Amino acid sequence: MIETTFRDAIHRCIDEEMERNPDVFVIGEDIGRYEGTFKVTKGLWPKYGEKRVVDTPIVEPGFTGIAIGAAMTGLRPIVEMMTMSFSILALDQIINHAAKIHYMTGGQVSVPMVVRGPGGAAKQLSAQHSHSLEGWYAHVPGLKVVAPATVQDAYGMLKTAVWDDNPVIFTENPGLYTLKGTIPDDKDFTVPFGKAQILREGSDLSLVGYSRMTQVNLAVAEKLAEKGLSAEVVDVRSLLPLDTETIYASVRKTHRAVVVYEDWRSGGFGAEIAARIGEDCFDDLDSPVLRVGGLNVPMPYARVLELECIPDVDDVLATIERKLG
Amino acid sequence: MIETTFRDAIHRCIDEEMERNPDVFVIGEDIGRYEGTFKVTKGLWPKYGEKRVVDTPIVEPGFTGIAIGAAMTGLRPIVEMMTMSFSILALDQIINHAAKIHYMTGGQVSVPMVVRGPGGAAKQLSAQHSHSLEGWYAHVPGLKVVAPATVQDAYGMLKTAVWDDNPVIFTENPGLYTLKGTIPDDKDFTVPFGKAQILREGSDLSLVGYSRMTQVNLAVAEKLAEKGLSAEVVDVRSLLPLDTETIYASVRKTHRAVVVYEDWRSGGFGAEIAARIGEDCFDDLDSPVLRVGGLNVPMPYARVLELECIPDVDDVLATIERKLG
Amino acid sequence: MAQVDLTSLESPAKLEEFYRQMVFIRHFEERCNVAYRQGLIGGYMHTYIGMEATGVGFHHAIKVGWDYVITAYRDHPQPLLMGSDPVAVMAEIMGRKGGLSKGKGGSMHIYDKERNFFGGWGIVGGHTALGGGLAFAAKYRGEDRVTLCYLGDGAANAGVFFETLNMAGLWDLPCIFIIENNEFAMGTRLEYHAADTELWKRGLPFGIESERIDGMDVLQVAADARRIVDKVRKEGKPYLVEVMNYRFVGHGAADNDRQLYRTKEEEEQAMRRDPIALLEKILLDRNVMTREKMEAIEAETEARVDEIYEKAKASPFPDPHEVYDDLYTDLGPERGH
Amino acid sequence: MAQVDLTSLESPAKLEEFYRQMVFIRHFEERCNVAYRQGLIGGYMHTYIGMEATGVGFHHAIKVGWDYVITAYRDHPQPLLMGSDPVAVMAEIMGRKGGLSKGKGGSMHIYDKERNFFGGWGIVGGHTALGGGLAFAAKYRGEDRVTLCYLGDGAANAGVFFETLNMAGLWDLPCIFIIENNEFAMGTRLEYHAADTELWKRGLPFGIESERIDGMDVLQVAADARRIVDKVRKEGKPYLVEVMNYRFVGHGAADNDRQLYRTKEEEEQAMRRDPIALLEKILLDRNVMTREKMEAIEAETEARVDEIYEKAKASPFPDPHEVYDDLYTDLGPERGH
Ligand SMILES: Cc1ncc(C[n+]2csc(CCOP(=O)(O)OP(=O)(O)O)c2C)c(N)n1
Ligand SMILES: Cc1ncc(C[n+]2csc(CCOP(=O)(O)OP(=O)(O)O)c2C)c(N)n1
Ligand SMILES: [Mg+2]
Ligand SMILES: [Mg+2]
Repeated sequence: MIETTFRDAIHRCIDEEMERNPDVFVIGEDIGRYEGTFKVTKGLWPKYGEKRVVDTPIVEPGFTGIAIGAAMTGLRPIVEMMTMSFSILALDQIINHAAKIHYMTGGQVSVPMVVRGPGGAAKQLSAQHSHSLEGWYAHVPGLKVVAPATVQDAYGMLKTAVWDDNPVIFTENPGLYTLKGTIPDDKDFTVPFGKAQILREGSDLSLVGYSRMTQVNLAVAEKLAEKGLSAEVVDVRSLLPLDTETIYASVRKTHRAVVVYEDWRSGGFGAEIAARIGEDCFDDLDSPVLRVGGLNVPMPYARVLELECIPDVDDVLATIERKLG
Repeated sequence: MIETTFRDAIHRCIDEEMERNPDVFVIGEDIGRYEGTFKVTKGLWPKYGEKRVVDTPIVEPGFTGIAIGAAMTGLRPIVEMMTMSFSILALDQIINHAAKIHYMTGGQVSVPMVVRGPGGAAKQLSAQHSHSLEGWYAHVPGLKVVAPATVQDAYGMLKTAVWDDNPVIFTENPGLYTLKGTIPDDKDFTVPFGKAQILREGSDLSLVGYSRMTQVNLAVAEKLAEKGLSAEVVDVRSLLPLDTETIYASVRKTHRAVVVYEDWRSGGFGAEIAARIGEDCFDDLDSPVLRVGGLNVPMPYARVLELECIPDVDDVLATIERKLG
Repeated sequence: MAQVDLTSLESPAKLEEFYRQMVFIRHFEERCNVAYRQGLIGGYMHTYIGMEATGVGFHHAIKVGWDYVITAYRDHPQPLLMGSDPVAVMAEIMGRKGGLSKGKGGSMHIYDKERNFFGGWGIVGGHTALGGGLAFAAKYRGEDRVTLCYLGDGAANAGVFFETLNMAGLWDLPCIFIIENNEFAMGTRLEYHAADTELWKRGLPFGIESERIDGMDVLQVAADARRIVDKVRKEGKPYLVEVMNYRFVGHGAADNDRQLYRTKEEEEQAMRRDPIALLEKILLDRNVMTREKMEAIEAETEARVDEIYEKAKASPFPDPHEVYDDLYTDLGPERGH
Repeated sequence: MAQVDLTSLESPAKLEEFYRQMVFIRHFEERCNVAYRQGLIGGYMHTYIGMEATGVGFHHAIKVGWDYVITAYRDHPQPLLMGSDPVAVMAEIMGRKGGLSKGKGGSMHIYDKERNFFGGWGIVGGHTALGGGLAFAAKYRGEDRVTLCYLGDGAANAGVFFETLNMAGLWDLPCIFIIENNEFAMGTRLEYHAADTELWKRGLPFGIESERIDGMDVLQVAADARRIVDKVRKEGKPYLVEVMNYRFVGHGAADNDRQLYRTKEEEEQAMRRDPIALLEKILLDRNVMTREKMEAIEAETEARVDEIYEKAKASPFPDPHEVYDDLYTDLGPERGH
């Protein structure tokens, strides 16, 4: 096992896969000479040079399109969005091109591409830089969308992403970058898509979430335990494909579910998870499926307001208290 | 009362409001000299000239941004998207600029703009031209999002949209353009946002939908009546703000709900509606909240495949039969 | 170049091939229009009638199957020229199982990966970045492939096109951006959509060699194309060429409103430079081909197109369950409504 | 213009104003940097240090409060110049209730509608279309307002900027696009992001009059700006001007890695043309101002900035419930998580 951080696990994975296969390259803004805004790609440019670590102009539609075109020929680009918020500019390329190529060509062409970067609020980056977009992406057939919450998953799921022949959206909550953890000392280690995991077993209540909210849910479970409530923490990690089986199994055991996500509450991916549980576990539920999401407002700048918006341990506890008593 | 069509009701509304207020103008591709691809703006260019009927280059980001900038000064642009599918290119302008300006400026600046156009599948326009995007938009705080299903609402809600001081997404399912109906002979007629309506009363089951799916639901209710089932048809029409009160009242009466939408099933706005019903009407439900949505695939070209994708009367009936017995 | 006898550059066999190809495209496209009117083709369909010389001229400059080609939705002629099975092309346009994309793409989304024809795209301007990416890949691998990236005059306003030009210039991507300036973007005349109607200038701020050429005389196009393709292959730098052509028909098969954006006189004027007629005149003047031979080729082509059409029509529609195929390389989608 | 004595164009009072404004911006920005390091400002914050002459020079060419001004996230100096309450500017940067946007916008999103300052935008390039829209509105209403739309060299690659240039050229929008070329887009040097580093050429394909000017000599900027603004106001056409300047500090307050993209020598070289020092030299050479006066102004400005800062700091943070305010003009959002 190797002790590392979420950030370094991602870095290590990219480095190892670039070493393994010359078709893998990284492309994005300020990722080479400047080492990346969140320093994930630090050291790659000196090692692999500008051919494989491509610093781009600030043109998300253009460089994403270039990556897609390259991927159509079999190259395996890893596109860094400086923040996922900026991927909004590239949505036409991602949604209308990358996601549809395999289908529209009747299976002739595939797009082995990863789009990765920090998604969600960092600290006071305000309205235009704090988007959680994974729910939008997970709505789009043809994409795969993952949102790891642990260091090991960051490493293993990115490996899977790099070797997937389909376009993968890989979102990294900036609040996770400094998270510590371990990864196996095995370059071939992978974590498959479409498998949720139980990070803590419990019997009274299922806390369902992904990305940083899984860490919040672990803290919530700890607090609940103090109160004598046994919460199970379901880490969804793969939004598309979605492992409903594991989620349902947990709900069938605990009979109660709370879905937690950072994105705007209304219309976020938590709605999909809640709707599915409601539809497929109806008879198993002892109480309504609750949701805890971000406030439905653009992210404000002032820290006090920003903290209001992002769901935290207290918000989840308060919702449980208020609604489940 | 005036007999007209969905298309002409929209046309009439635009014409009347342009006549009423010189600050109202329309802008978009091929809307002037060419009369619009769906001919909604036919006749406006000869009447108002190129100053107020602005033919643009094919640059959705650019002309949407220009409309937003103009709206910041108090003009009231009506932006036509040739199809809503193309608005994906303008999402950064709509989401990151229009929707956030009022909030980010602390209320100083507002954006009285309407973005309208055909949304959803027409006939064999295939993967890149058949998007239902209203669910994405309804996820975004700062926008208002409406999807009328009747001729009268098309007329009255567009009036409201034009006079709203906030950015409004107004989606017109192309399958509705030839729908016949009546509108009041009253230029001041408006239909408020945030009010769902019951288009058919019933007691056994609530069919909840918007846009063209409301028409499908009306046909479903007819069929169910033949089988002795009394379905209530709830036309949501305004997605943001959402009138949960009317929806919940119906569900509390019928104890069963089916949410129908054309968009991809997974992650569509129907998930939000279903999740809310599940959360807030838990004790009133006799069976799970069902959803009927579009198949989770890019829209295929072949008509036989396309028809598979779009939910129709039989699909709704089959779901009801299978799941509610 | 004006002084050179262009016919002398091409062998008689080549000249005949130009002719046959243009006539074939013309007939193929006309057949599509008929089928569309009969309801056997749906959706949006855009033909290449009047623009044949551009595609044919450039086709002869590339190494087919090695070089990359990408275009927008006006995409029927490319796979036909590149040797795709024309029945599979027609079947795709008709939404049949036997189509190149199994009926999933339709007229606007034709691809033939095997021949390095990469579509077939419906979002105006969007594919230009993909074209840049194809060239990026060739350069990355150190291959001497050239990419032809076709786009329309309307698409030449799209932001992503400029972004791509900048990167192509910055990174020396061996991509030829071919702006087919047919003077209209759907119902919008060039003058109403472009601040400066000389679109070739758009390469200049990026240091990209750029020029405007005549797209109606196939010999001229072929000569220019060869010069440009050879140069790009040798130097590994991008190139922008604005090709002046004209579509003789509506924007798409559903466009019955040409009178809203252009006059009959204007159309007739343009049709006086019908690329097929222009070539016929040259072939006759230089005694390369007789009128009888031409008529024979016409008849032969017509029969061939009929046969293609009938074969395509015999291909069944996809089975409903195929709606779930080919979404991912490795998984199916969730099923059901 | 090189032969004209530029000082002679400006009155001594004007010259003093230039000086005071540049010194004020410099001190204000330095105060922001200190506050940022102390944790009293968060998020992304970008100062204008080294670029003062550009903003000041153009400011004097417009009719403040009548003309429209819009820029990106490097936006502190604009409202300060336009007469916004500097305490409200600083309070916004500090996320306080008394900020121009009540603490919701922060450093990157400053607006003063009353003065026609329209922000303050964080998406690189995105606001250029809005700038086009401001000019569109002025033209639509038949007003002789001019729009100043500032953008960076990095933003000058964004697709939407080119789309906007085309429409500005096509529709004669009275917009001045001011590319502030400080040679870097965050950590990316001009040569690595622009195929041709002469960004002024980007207006040419759209028939837009375009030029490059020096942005370090405020007198030169003021003279050029006056000429350009007057011309645009008179002719009602767009203009593109590339202003060569340099930021003396990191990209944002959080950028501590300048050594990754430029050398110390290079910075020192650029700083030799510090716009404030350049003006000081002129003022001294021409006997317009004494060194003592300058020092007095410095001291006075420092005190003023201190006062502004203290007042802003005294403004409370927003109340938590304000998170729900100002989403719509007429409704509140749904509440709760
Ligand atoms: C982004 C986008 N906006 C609008 C359209 C609708 N549309 C399809 S073709 C077309 C005109 C394109 O003209 P041009 O690029 O000149 O190509 P041509 O059809 O003349 O070959 C338009 C507006 C589209 N497909 N995509
Ligand atoms: C669309 C988008 N992509 C990336 C960023 C991140 N970013 C912020 S500023 C910047 C550099 C911009 O440089 P330039 O336009 O030259 O302006 P300057 O900072 O030099 O004033 C980048 C990459 C962003 N804000 N928006
Ligand atoms: Mg054209
Ligand atoms: Mg810069």
